[in-house]
Amino acid sequence: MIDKRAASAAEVVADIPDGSSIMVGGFGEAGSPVELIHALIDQGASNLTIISNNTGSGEVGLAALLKERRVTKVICSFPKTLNSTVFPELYREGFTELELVPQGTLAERIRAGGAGVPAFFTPTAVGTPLAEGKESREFHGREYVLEHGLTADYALIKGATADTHGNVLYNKTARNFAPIMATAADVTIVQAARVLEPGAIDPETIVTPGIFVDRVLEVADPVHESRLVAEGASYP
Amino acid sequence: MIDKRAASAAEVVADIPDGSSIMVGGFGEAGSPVELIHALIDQGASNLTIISNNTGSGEVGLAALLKERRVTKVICSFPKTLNSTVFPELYREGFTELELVPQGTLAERIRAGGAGVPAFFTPTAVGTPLAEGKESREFHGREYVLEHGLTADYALIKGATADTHGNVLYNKTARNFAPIMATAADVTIVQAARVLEPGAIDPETIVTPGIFVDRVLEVADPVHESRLVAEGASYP
Amino acid sequence: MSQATTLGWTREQMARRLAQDIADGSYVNLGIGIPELVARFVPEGRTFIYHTENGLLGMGPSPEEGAGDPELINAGKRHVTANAGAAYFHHADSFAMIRGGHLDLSVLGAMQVSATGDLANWSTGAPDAIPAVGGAMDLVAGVKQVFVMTQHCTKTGDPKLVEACTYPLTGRGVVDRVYSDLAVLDVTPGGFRVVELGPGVDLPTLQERTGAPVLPAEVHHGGTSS
Amino acid sequence: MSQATTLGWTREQMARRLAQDIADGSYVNLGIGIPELVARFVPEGRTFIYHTENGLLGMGPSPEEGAGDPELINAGKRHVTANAGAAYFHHADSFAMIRGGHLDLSVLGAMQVSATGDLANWSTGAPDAIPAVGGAMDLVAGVKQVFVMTQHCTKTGDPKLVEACTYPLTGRGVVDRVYSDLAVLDVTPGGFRVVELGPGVDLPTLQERTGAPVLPAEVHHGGTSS
Repeated sequence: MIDKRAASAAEVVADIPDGSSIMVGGFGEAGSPVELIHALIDQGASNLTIISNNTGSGEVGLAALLKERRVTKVICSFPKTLNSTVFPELYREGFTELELVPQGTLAERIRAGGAGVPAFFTPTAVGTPLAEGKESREFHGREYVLEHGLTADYALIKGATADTHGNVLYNKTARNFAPIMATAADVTIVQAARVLEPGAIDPETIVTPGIFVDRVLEVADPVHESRLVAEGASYP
Repeated sequence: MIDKRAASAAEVVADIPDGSSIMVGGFGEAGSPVELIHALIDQGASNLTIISNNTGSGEVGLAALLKERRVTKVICSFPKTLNSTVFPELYREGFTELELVPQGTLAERIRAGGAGVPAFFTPTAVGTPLAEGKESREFHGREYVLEHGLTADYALIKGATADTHGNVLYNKTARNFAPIMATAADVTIVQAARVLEPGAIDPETIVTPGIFVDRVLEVADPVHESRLVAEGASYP
Repeated sequence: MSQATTLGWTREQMARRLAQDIADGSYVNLGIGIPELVARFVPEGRTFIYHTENGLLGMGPSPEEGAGDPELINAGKRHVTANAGAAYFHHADSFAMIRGGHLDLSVLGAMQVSATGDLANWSTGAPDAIPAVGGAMDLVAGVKQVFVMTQHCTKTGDPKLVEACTYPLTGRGVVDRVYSDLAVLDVTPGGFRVVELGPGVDLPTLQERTGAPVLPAEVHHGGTSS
Repeated sequence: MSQATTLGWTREQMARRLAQDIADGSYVNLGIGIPELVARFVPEGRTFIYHTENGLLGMGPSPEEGAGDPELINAGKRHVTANAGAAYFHHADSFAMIRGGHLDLSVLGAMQVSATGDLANWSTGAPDAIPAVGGAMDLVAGVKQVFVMTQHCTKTGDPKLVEACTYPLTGRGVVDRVYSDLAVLDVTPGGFRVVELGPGVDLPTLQERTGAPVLPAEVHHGGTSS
């Protein structure tokens, strides 16, 4: 019998070692797996590389992980947002390195990593500083730059509904990077508000098939990052 | 107001010129847009390049289009199937050229074409005759071959349910190549058993967003190729 | 220069003017900031379908105060709604739409636009700045038409339309047309060419505030009616 | 050679033997033909999830006669069913699972397997043949483990396990293990090594019918109970 449910947030992140690369879903707060990130803070792993579109806001979730000085590198398209002060300080201090990637190239690199494609050509960033030093080539009279697939040791993502086989549905624009990150990590860990029995989800509607998911944790009533930030909360 | 519905099968394929490249959805009979193909037979365009996983069976649908000597090239992974006699004859005669592509490479080339990726590296076919003459390169100690994105002038695909904005749902394994072909053709033409008003389909479940679809034709009760073949039918 | 504040179009007039140039049924991505105003001025009888790169086609207006869903936001992280006919998708699919040339129009802000259509809109290159690029480089590289909507000059009066950008580029030769408070200008092989001058703006005034030669056009002189 | 028909395993026994080597919870793609038999012999207490490259994970057995849906088929174009927990997806996503190394096991038929793990199973290279490759090259390039399930020799008695394939390759160095009617053999850096001999098969007999050296193994001798 296949049952990917985990009993606790602590259990689900217990084996993540220092030095891991971790993809973290979310675009702004939408889709940010705050409970999994907080479990990772409690767990203690450090020297992490985080692959995520943003760097969190306030002092909860991803920003709190950074504030604990546990992240030495971020691969990211937009590391500054409203209420984002933690990353800028660590970046200026030189503690956290930044690899800046155009958002669509970040998405395509993750998708390629999950699909067994080691490298591809893209028109994005040609002629800009972000293409400097990269191989380029002309196809059909236009210049393209070579970009590489991106994989990670772990992915932490937030779904809306899952089943015990690891099939996942998302809520609206909280979907964003999660489905592709699930394909590109060795171990994909999902928090979902509901975890159902196999067959409860219409197979035509599944966004992330269970083959990409290793562990599922039910978090029935997840926090909203913006509400925590508005309340001035900090973690831990 | 956006309404992509067409009034008739004749109208929906009327502008396809001789020499067009056309992606045709389907894996075996599942997802084969037989009514659209028959309309194309009636319309008369010739010297076509067909991109499709198979070459049809019996003397209906894709096989009938071939039999009418309207297809001078096929790009395909598996051009012979049970009850497939038309293509083998045209191929041996030298009338229809074949570009044989591994199935996953065909899918990825179409997906790349639709996603603005002109070329990518893949491990598939390395060391085989299908990689001969192609550029190869080592990444992380393994050899990969360079493959190119594939686009077409038209795509003919079969959905289950659509709406007037061109959003499409599919039925089971009839989905196969249709969603990626819809992204890779200049003009995508969909036949669907039901065409609804916008909002009738849950936006979380849409497989092909309307941006990829140009024309939608309601074909309420589509034929099944295997039944036509069993009956010995031929078209026209 | 003392009349600068009364010359040309307001932001709303710029948005209205730009909206007139968008065909019915277009798929449009509006950048964060001024470009978002365009959605308020859709011409009678036309429908535009809005794409937001964080995974929604068919984006609708902001919800009532307090009715927002933290998981239904736009690229600027603001609460939005979904119209009938909308679709959600993941980021790779969203940027396949962008990079694959499926969107008809991208409207973006600018720090600088060059006479050859180079765009700089993501970084001043200041050494202490936190670099952040988002999806702008993908949009200009992939979308069929790129319109820039911007004040003609910076707050300190420097021209934003220049011979060559001094800020780091977002894309090279990507801008098709500029909608500023002073004029609508096409980027042509010969450089900037006037399509329309704003109310009270004449060619010498426009040239004075532009950092590259401006070619005249046979166009009617005047703003939009409003 | 007169006892050839009584030596070794039947097809069903081969399938049962192979199924014993698949871990509980594995994601498996079974090739068309003999490999499909494996699904009939899932060991007690284990669950395998079957992938079919035409867009279904969680494929179930064939439906009752006459109950098939022409739009629910496997890669062999035969009617199948979907189990609870199944998911449908498109071809690019399906081959992302394959190429990206997400499937645990691919079981394929073979025309030839070389001592270095090369596989030939799609073409005899005959000049009048219609070339057709399907998804085999993707499966062997991407899936974590590749098992070949085949008769040890061709119908005319030629060995299928050879020093070097003479037919066009499906993949180079891709086969991990071979399940034939005569033996289970690993492909090792030293060549074919016996894991288990079929009932009534001894090493000299196996060697005689194999076109490359066969290394012995310390294994129990005998078939499965059935």
